[in-house]
Amino acid sequence: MEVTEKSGFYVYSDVELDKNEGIQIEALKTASQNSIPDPDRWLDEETQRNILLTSLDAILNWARRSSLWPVVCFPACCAFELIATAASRFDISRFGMEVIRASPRQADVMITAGTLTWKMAPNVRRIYEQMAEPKWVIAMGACAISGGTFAQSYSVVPGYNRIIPVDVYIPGCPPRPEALLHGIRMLHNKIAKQSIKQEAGK
Amino acid sequence: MVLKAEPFVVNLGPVHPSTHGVFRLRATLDGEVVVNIEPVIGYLHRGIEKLAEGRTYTQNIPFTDRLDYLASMSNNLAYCLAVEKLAGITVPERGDYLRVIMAELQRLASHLIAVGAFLNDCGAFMTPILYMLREREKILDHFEMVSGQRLTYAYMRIGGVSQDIPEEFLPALGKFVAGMPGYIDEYDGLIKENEIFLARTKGVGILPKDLAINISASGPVLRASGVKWDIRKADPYSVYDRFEFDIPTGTAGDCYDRYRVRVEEMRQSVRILQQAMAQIPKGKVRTEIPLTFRPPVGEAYGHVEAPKGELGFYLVSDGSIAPYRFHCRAPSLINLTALRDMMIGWKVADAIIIFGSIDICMGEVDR
Amino acid sequence: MTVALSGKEIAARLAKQFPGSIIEATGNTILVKADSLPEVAAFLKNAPDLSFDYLVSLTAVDYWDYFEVVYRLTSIPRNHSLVLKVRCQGRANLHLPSVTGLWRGADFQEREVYDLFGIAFDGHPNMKRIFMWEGFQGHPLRRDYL
Amino acid sequence: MKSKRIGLGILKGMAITLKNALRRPVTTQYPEEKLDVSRRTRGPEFIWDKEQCSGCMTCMRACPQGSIHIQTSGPGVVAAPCSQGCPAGINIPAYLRAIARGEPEEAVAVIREKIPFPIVCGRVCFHPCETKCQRAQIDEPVSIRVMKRYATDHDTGVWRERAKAAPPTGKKVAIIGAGPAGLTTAYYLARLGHAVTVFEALPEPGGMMHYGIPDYRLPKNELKADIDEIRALGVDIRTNTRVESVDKLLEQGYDAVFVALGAHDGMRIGVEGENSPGVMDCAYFLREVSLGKPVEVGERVAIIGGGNAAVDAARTALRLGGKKVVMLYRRTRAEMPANPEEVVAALDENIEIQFLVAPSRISVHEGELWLECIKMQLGAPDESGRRRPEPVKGSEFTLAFDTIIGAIGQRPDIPKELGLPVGRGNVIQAEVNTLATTKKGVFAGGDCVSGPASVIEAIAAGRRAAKSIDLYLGGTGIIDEKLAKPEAKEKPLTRATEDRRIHPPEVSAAERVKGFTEIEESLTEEEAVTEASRCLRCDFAYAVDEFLVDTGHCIFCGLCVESCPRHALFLGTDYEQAKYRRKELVTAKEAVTKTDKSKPSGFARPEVEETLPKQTLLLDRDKEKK
Repeated sequence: MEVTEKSGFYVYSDVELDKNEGIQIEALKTASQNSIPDPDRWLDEETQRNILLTSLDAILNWARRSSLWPVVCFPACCAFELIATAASRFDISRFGMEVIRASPRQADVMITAGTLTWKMAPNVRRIYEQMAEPKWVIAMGACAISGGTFAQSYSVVPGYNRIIPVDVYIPGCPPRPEALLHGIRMLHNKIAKQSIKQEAGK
Repeated sequence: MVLKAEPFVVNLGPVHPSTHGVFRLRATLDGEVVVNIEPVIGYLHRGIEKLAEGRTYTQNIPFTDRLDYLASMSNNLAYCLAVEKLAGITVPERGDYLRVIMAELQRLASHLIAVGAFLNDCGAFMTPILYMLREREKILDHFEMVSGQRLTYAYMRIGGVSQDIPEEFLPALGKFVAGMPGYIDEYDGLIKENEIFLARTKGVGILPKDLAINISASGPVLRASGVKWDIRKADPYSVYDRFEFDIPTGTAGDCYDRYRVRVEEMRQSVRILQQAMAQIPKGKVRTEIPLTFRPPVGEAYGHVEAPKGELGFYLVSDGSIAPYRFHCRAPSLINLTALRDMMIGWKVADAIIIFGSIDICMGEVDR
Repeated sequence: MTVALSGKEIAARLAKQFPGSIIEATGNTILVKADSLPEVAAFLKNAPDLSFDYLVSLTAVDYWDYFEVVYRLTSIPRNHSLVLKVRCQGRANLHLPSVTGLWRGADFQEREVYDLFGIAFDGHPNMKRIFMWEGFQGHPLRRDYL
Repeated sequence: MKSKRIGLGILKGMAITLKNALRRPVTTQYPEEKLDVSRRTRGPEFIWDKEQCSGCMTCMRACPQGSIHIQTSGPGVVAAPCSQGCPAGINIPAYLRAIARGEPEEAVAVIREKIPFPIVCGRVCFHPCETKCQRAQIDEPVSIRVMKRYATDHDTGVWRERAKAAPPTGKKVAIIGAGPAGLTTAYYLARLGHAVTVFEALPEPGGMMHYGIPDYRLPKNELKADIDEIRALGVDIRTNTRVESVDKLLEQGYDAVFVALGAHDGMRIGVEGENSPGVMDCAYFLREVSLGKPVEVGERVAIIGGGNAAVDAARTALRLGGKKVVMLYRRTRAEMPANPEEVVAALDENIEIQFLVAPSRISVHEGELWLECIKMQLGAPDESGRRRPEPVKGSEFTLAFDTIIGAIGQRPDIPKELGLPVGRGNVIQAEVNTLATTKKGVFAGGDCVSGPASVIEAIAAGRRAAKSIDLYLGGTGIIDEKLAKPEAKEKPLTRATEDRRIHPPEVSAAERVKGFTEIEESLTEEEAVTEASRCLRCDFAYAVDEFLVDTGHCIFCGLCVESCPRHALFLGTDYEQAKYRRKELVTAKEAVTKTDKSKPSGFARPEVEETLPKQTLLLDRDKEKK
């Protein structure tokens, strides 16, 4: 790579970088023609539960759901409702969620606040993969559920669940903060039903 | 002794807390100094211009909400002005006043976020923006009162606004407008003479006057460089010619000037709001036009002074119910052209501040 | 109030200066030949009584037979405006001269037109896709792109 | 906890600790924390009013997302707003369609399914249906009453062949009063096979239809035609027979008694000198005129009151030789209870109406009556919602008249010896739905229960009475019958161009005051067909079974709500009702995946564009809400 001094205008980096990015995007686009089924094994009520494990589950799930840390994934409009939710009026910290992490390795939940384009998709996929297990995804807003108003567009991913498995869907464009809080409470309920055995069998 | 360092490339974004969305900055650094940058955008390119060609004129109003989602009302206004120009529709006087009230409230809300996020980038993490959001919530309550939504209002219609304001709106707005100058003074008093803030913003990211015009910058970025150019005065639309207000301009064109211009614009917005509330007449709020209508063949360009700069819609009609071409002149995208000239030679930490001072909205950059 | 200059008057002046450069003039619009775009644009920018120093917007429209690139010019000191149009016949391998040398504000907008319409601007320092990724097939804003 | 079963003390203790630890702080209890949400909030739920929805699909057209899905199941399931507005529940769109097809006899059959007085209603009904007509949202309501009149004018009696007579049940029913309520009950009970006897104190049957409505609105022979149909069923109408006691009737072997005495007792004006000669009450006046008795009316006549009876009295007085007829009303025209059409007709006939005037004293001076009046002004609204008039001090004035007719209201005249409980306003107390009184086997309905009302309301009361009496006598209580032939499938009218309603031709004001000939004339066939075709066919509108909004696609822009011509759609504001139906959303999303991407969404596609109406009216809904 060659970089000249400050004097010269219009010095641009190698086009190879862009090409590689393009190849990645195309590969992901071809690979995600179908939506990923939701991880809803938790819906199956009362699998063979060991009593001891049940108690352990209760402790673990309580701990997990009481301090969910979201990762930064703010592509578009919904981000500002998420920020409003985090701010004083709605105060997401009542749910132990005020620490919005810039690093995916320290986060448990991804709140997908905004439209996802194919160009952005590999990055979101990568962030999700970098998150440590157990991890959850809340699809916030119409764009996250189905592509919303841009579903017909040439560059928009019709729903985050093409890329990553989604746990809770919140309709709205954008959802009001109250709706987001409701969705978070739903996720809490979901986590409360999870079992350590299922995770082991994943 | 001078340590010779190898230049290396750092990717900032597209997911980064200080990039205001999905913006990517491919920066080449020499040590800590930025020697070259290349903005990479398109991570939020949703193809609105293409989609808009497949929907009727009225159905496109929700799209304009989502362009600059921090200033939906201004976007609605610009689009409706363009369509009205195209089809020759007039707006009742009360409708015009309501539009001005909404646009100015929206400018307040947008500048609050701009200033708050800018301070966030300066390192004042979270605290200032929480105060700004406090006032923004009050403005959103007013919008909710008239339109029912908090962010994407779709309040304006071609020929006016969708519905009249409820009775409690004007008293509530009066209360807010009376309190707002106090809040602005509060922030400004805390920030404008803060030693750290001055050290980090004064003289940083200077955009000279000639360059600002040459790169077609607009809005506070252009005015901070000393150009007295505001569409509300230069080419008055709606009923802006009936209000008294000043155009603040900067002298140096640095980050500090851009901050000062925004704060002063907020004060001017409050002035306009006070006058509009005093003058607002009674009557109809919209000219009734059919839900699907066909403007004559032709083209029109309607523009407004949005919080981020000159926002224009260029519409071409082929006489059908949907626009033939729907182009949005997005201020954020064009203001970004200046980024390179402002950033090179500064350190990485300054680059973030310079970027924050432009105040972009990715929804508008990428469309 | 921004004065919309009469296209006919400007066109008459331009025709004197650069014979054969103007195709037609209506309203506040002048339609210029693609070859003579650089000199016409330079004249409009530098003539002291015109001084169009501000390029408001640059975009293109697909009319099936030809593409029309629209330059919207404004003069900040004089507060008047003019619309400049250039046509680009055909649908493949399209080229136009760039105006980034005159107005650097055209930088991203020309890239946008290249990306979405496929009109390449000669003389642009960095003519590559801006919104879509490298390797994307087609130009989405063309009317025949579905 | 389950640890009990294990029986380990340590686990038990742990469980208790856990239980306490798991107890959530109160603040996290969403949605108990309620924020002040504006009333215009576009919430996450759609409220869809099935009754109002006509399946016109305007919302689908307005939706930029294409996220509204309407599932329809054939036409004709929804009750149209006009039918709901009709107290008797006539299937109005059906008979309008019959007229539009050019089959007025079928129209009569449809009307006859619900009321036995089509001719009367075609002339004097106050058409509550027309106020509900959805066509008013576009231009003007359909002239439903006039259509009924047109149908009866061209009746061929087809319905008679389709009517089925029930076998005699051997039960006897006595009905007191041959007014609209009594005769309706008699008609339906006779149809069900009961032996019905109607007792009428006055010489002619018809009650207020005969004695309260002047000839120029309802000619007597037309009324007779309707009553003759009832007589033809074998109903025994005994006129000039006053019933002394209900108990006696029951002793005579009647299984049930229906009391429908009506409200014939005119209320007194209540001012000094009201017993002077030349002062009379309206009910008496109209009855005497109907009986053909000579009633002396002077040249200057004052009518006190602003109801329908007052207008009738004024117009009758005019025809009996009154030169200057003045109506005095203590409120303004907006509060006048009279039918606006009647008021207009009265004004056309040069009847003067003085508003905000109340009488205070009547005195006789050299053969003329001096009416002392006082000016009124409107004060605060009373419990009926109308603004209460208050006298203006020092504004007294005196007018001279030859005749004064008090028309401030009527009330039932219930003889004590009848032996029925009488409540406030001198009305008989009966149960609202069954119309049963406290006395076993005795029912009461019509004006004598509700107070003075309209013909159609009396008919509705008669229908209710017939149902409950039949049930009481051991029948099924089903009085409806199918008289019209089934209709072919049709579509609702979704495209309507602006059009005015047709007014029937009338005799000119100068001509009609000369006598009691009927004012209104019948329509021509062409006019009737045009008018009937204006009906939007709200009942036929696609019966929408399910209204689905794909909330996964919806952007809550509110265009559907704004475009709905019937206000059948709202965006909900109740967050506690908000549903985040995960499973359903996932399914909806699968459908999205299958969307044909080559077609852009919305309706600007050329093939769909053709189906769009040229003109869709936007409604100023705020005006309506106020």
